[in-house]
Amino acid sequence: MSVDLSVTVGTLRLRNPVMPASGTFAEGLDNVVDFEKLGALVTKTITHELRTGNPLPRVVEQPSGLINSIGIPSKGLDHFVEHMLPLYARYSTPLVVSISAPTVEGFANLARAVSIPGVAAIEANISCPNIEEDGKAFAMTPESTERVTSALRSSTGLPLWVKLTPNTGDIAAVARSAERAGANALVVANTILAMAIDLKTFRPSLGNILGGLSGPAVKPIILRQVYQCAKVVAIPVIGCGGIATAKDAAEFMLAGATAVQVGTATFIQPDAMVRIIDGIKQFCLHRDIPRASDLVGGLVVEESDEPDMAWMEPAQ
Amino acid sequence: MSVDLSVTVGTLRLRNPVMPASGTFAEGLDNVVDFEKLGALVTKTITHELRTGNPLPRVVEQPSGLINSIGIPSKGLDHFVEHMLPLYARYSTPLVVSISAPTVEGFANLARAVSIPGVAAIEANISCPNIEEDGKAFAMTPESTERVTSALRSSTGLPLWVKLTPNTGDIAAVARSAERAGANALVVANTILAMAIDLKTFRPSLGNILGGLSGPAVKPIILRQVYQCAKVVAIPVIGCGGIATAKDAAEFMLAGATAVQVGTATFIQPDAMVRIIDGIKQFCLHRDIPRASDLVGGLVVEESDEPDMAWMEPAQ
Amino acid sequence: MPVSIQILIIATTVAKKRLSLAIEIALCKAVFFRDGRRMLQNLTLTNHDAQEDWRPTVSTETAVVLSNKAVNGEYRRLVMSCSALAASAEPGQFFQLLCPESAGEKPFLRRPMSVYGMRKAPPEVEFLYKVTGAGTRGLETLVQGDPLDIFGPLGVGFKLDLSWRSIALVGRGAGLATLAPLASMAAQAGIHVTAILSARRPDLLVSADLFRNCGADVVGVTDSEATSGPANVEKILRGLIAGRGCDAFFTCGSSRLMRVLQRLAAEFGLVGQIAMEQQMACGIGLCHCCVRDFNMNGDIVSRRVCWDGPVFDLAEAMP
Amino acid sequence: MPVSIQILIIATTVAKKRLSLAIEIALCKAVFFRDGRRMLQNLTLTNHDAQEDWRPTVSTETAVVLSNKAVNGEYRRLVMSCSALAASAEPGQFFQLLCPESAGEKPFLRRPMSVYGMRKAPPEVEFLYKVTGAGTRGLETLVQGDPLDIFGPLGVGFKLDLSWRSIALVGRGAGLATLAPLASMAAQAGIHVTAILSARRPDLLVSADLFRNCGADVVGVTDSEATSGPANVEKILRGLIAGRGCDAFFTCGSSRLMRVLQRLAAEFGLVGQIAMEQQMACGIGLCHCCVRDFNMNGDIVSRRVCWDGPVFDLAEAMP
Ligand SMILES: Cc1cc2nc3c(=O)[nH]c(=O)nc-3n(C[C@H](O)[C@H](O)[C@H](O)COP(=O)(O)OP(=O)(O)OC[C@H]3O[C@@H](n4cnc5c(N)ncnc54)[C@H](O)[C@@H]3O)c2cc1C
Ligand SMILES: Cc1cc2nc3c(=O)[nH]c(=O)nc-3n(C[C@H](O)[C@H](O)[C@H](O)COP(=O)(O)OP(=O)(O)OC[C@H]3O[C@@H](n4cnc5c(N)ncnc54)[C@H](O)[C@@H]3O)c2cc1C
Ligand SMILES: Cc1cc2nc3c(=O)[nH]c(=O)nc-3n(C[C@H](O)[C@H](O)[C@H](O)COP(=O)(O)O)c2cc1C
Ligand SMILES: Cc1cc2nc3c(=O)[nH]c(=O)nc-3n(C[C@H](O)[C@H](O)[C@H](O)COP(=O)(O)O)c2cc1C
Ligand code: FES
Ligand code: FES
Repeated sequence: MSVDLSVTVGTLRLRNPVMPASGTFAEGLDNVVDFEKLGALVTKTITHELRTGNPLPRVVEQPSGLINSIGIPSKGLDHFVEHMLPLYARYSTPLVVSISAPTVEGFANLARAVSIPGVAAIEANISCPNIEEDGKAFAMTPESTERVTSALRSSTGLPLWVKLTPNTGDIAAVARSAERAGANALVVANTILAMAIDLKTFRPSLGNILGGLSGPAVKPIILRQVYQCAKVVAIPVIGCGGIATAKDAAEFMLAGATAVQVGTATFIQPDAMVRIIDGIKQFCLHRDIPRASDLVGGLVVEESDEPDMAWMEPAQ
Repeated sequence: MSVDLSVTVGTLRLRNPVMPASGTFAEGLDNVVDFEKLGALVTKTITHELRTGNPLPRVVEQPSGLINSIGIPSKGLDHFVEHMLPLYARYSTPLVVSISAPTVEGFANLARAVSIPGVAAIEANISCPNIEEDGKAFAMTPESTERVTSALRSSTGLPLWVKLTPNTGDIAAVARSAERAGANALVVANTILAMAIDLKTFRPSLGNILGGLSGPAVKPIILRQVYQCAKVVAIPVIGCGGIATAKDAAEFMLAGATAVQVGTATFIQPDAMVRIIDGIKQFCLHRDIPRASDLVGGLVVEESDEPDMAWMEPAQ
Repeated sequence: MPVSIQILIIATTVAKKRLSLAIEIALCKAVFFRDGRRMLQNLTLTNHDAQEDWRPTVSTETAVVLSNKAVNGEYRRLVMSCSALAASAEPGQFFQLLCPESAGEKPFLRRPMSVYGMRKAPPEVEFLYKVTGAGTRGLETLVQGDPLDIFGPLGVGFKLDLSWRSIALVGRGAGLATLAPLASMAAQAGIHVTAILSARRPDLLVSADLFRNCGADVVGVTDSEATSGPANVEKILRGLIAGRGCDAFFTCGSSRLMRVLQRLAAEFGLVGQIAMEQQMACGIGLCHCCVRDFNMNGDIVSRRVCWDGPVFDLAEAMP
Repeated sequence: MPVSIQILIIATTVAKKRLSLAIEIALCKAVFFRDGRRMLQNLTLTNHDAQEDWRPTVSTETAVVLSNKAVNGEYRRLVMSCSALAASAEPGQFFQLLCPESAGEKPFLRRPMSVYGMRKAPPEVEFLYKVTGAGTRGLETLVQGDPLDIFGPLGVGFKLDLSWRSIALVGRGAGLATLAPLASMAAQAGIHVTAILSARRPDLLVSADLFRNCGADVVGVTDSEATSGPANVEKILRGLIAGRGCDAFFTCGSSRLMRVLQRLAAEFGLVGQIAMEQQMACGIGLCHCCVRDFNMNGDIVSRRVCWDGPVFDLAEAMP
């Protein structure tokens, strides 16, 4: 038996469901991973202007995880178009450009500006602060998610992926609003706001005080959010959070993810994405599953499994 | 030098800042831990009626963490008053009773019923679903937190601790509303909603589908929430989430916690609480800190550390 | 402290004071009540009144591996040097083992394992385990001299009535590990043991010699020989009851066999004890993840396997 | 594949085609451009056009420990048997080591370590490390035959201009590990080395013999002898420049010494290279956690130590 690994994310057909998470991928990885083997390539989030990112230290390790406060150092739009885009033109693998801006209009303008040949899709990182709403991230509420997604939708003809934040209290509602406003796929999710303290200095371990937690530690939380989102939207969900092995990827797909992004795992095993792709193939082979896409939403939930709403844990 | 480990939580003076987290403590632990050494004792959440808890399996392990969907099996109020309370009367360590109910009135009634000799404080586990609001946990919004806390406040003269959920999008706002409504302390926080899938059966690993993540994996997230809450309230914050070592406890205290609760760590090291108490003493001794309470809120944050709001990570 | 005499006090209602006294006199570490643990807890708490003499009754310690060898294609035997408290474990009790990482997998929870053997001097405790997942794969990596964090003895073990003359032990799989030390306890008490050991193949009947060395009559039944079916086991037991006679049943490891025993026990008015398994987190009654339903005189009651058991009244057990 | 000749191509603007050709002819694995990595990247990408022949140029592999011994009270030397690709590391390059767990601490990230030595046949790579935290405590536990997951060679190493006659290596602490293989590379290229090694005490001057065996003049300066101050190092260097002469400075491990070298380099119009450290997560340019500021002709530019370095132009480095 051979396994068909391809999946379809909106109008985009990917040769397999595995791609990097924004901010954990750059051209240097081609020293270790054959980019032609990946499902897609996803850039670090770019902004319109040049930005320097956050103060150091920018990472601190935790049990089974990493907190980062890299921020978005960006060489700006022009540098991206002139210098980065041509690099990726050499690959047949679709390029997804992650963008961010502090205002709705900024987002729309940037989306328009990157809607150019060589870009296969736009991933809007709306987990960034909205300066028009007191710095609260767009993706924290259904309302601002809907506003920014609508503006993005009317500014680009490219497939539009919207990347949500896990820090909201109701990610399913945010997911629905993004779908309603025209997103073609959701990326669930960005990092979880976290903190660590240096006991030698009694100061925050990160220059920015707060950072975002990623890696295996967050997997059970993000898996739950993928499940919650996939249940309420018809557009594809791309799972992202703590995926380090093919088994993790399979769990995300069963929970409803059409594809997965791998971030922190690449720092630990630089060829993690390739191992995951091979592993998904083996996983399907061993179970006589002809297409990786057959896994999507394959979770078996019986009536009796449905939580007793009135007393569900861990809403103890 | 000797170290004064005692801390004051509202009107309650504790011999040290370490106590069990609700649901991870019962009388059997006295086989391993001398209860007279602990700062306080905290019961498993009780309900008014007899309840059976959730379907099995109820736990599944994760990298550096545990997901549980125990629910609240409870033998009910009467059993508690008749059989459990007398057991704890033998200890000088203050007993904190954790309570839960599906309605505001149910909470108030239960608080009144347990306001009896032998109970030193009430911990209201408001991370449980409010059936008057579609099953959304009380602690998800400032409004329902305020409502239930007010009702609790007027129904008991005992110190009232309110235990928050980490699943809300704005825990600082919830913390403020609990304080406004008369809480004497906040417990931050309960478990984080999570999920795992059994790849042998393609079914959820937990009988309840969803469960709550606890253990070291959640520590950086809950530490951040303790920091956010302690910044905005004047009442004591009790940190709870992933604390396994004295260093973890010290981080929580520096971030603003007056005391800490230890849950999952006890499953891994049954005498974890005693080790943590001894460790806090050593920690203070080595640094010439005369009182453990001097650690509280001792985090050093300089102006330049304040995050650049407009671009703060991980709200990338 | 280590006491080897085991006494069964059949007492449904005993004034607490008197009971406490009786226990002190008998120097008995663990007692078995029809109505569960409550009285035992009260007793423990009474002792607490004098706080100065609080002492742990369950040990959490770093024991040292003496050996860790395969006994057949499926099972490995792990012998640990430990404290006297840990070595005071009774048959049917268990430990929670903090299994080491193996091949990058770090088991987060401890793993429950029945005591397979214990020795007082020098204090040792033994386990017999089957490698099935991350935790037991970690155990497999241990070599002589390695440390292993063990927590126990835990739970309520088997209890013998000294008036019994003959008992039947019926086990399968890892259940044989749990029953094995009961055979030597019975031998010490002068009670004859008939051990019906069930396995997939004859070569997997691990502890047969151990049972035999305790003077037990051993009957091996296997799937490969088609002798392990409930009907055949029932036939063997009926033969035992009709012949030598049998005062009590002890079982572990198969709910099919449990049902056979429950039926026969009801028919002949025999008592019985069963050691049950359930996934555990804390192992000491805190978390309620290990509950099973029991039929207590018609009421279905949820009880914690780690705390109320793992040994339960056979009649109350449900599959 | 393994090529030991190192060629410095000073080329600020070279037509890409020609460059690519030049490189193929020279069989040169790594080139050093004044304007950083961009051309090298383009080059790599050009090779990609023919997808069939994609090959990793950085190895992620399980190497095997040959030895792991203390060399003095502070440093340990770890020798690994590895692939030819890993053994092709150049002086100044580094590896990201996936350090094992020790005493229950599991380091989550890899740890960067400079190559301290390399051999082609059989392929080996060496590290010299100081135990400071969880990761290096994990390294300390390794014994012969143990596997260790290594990722490298990474980053831009030191480059030598074959026209140079004499160079000065100035290092302190772990910086000595980084500079050591440069001494033998210079020896092979017929360039004389003066090594000024700084440490707290004479017994901590670990690699002095290694430098001497490569024919280097070694000057040890130490805190305990009060010879390690900037003034004394400056005096020694002025002596060298005035005497034998010096074409370039190489340094690692001390920003105080860096400033001395920068001042002298400017005064005498000398070039220099510095290996820098910064906390790393990915090690290959993905995450931007390892940035430092550099002074590029007056502009303060943030660059990734793992990718744009760890070896940088001395004149551009900032403390
Ligand atoms: C009281 C008691 C005594 C036991 N005694 C023995 C014994 O003497 N010898 C022996 O080989 N096995 C025994 N078991 C079963 C043993 O605990 C499991 O085989 C072991 O936990 C499997 O862990 P793992 O990580 O290798 O497997 P995994 O399948 O990876 O374990 C995953 C999770 O499931 C739990 N689990 C898996 N199987 C069982 C099981 N059968 N019972 C309870 N939890 C399980 C694990 O503890 C862990 O939490 C006993 C179980 C209990 C409850
Ligand atoms: C390019 C490069 C080459 C290096 N070469 C050597 C060498 O040859 N020999 C040697 O002994 N050391 C070297 N170091 C330093 C070495 O990486 C650290 O000593 C090591 O990471 C400490 O890890 P730890 O877990 O033991 O300490 P911890 O202090 O527990 O580490 C905590 C975190 O800080 C990071 N960190 C701590 N110290 C340093 C440091 N000095 N530089 C960068 N990150 C650090 C760790 O990587 C980890 O992420 C080098 C560093 C870099 C960047
Ligand atoms: C170092 C680092 C930088 C990141 N930068 C970005 C970014 O620029 N844009 C973005 O949308 N997400 C960014 N993320 C978040 C990841 O894309 C991903 O959502 C998150 O790390 C969870 O996945 P993981 O657990 O597989 O790493 C970053 C994560 C890390 C660890
Ligand atoms: C098995 C289990 C049962 C729990 N039961 C309760 C409960 O009844 N009431 C409650 O408020 N919290 C309950 N919790 C949450 C804990 O009190 C605590 O908030 C959480 O586990 C985080 O702390 P930890 O990481 O130290 O375990 C439970 C947690 C676990 C693991
Ligand atoms: S395992 Fe925790 S109560 Fe039994
Ligand atoms: S360590 Fe990731 S960019 Fe340098």
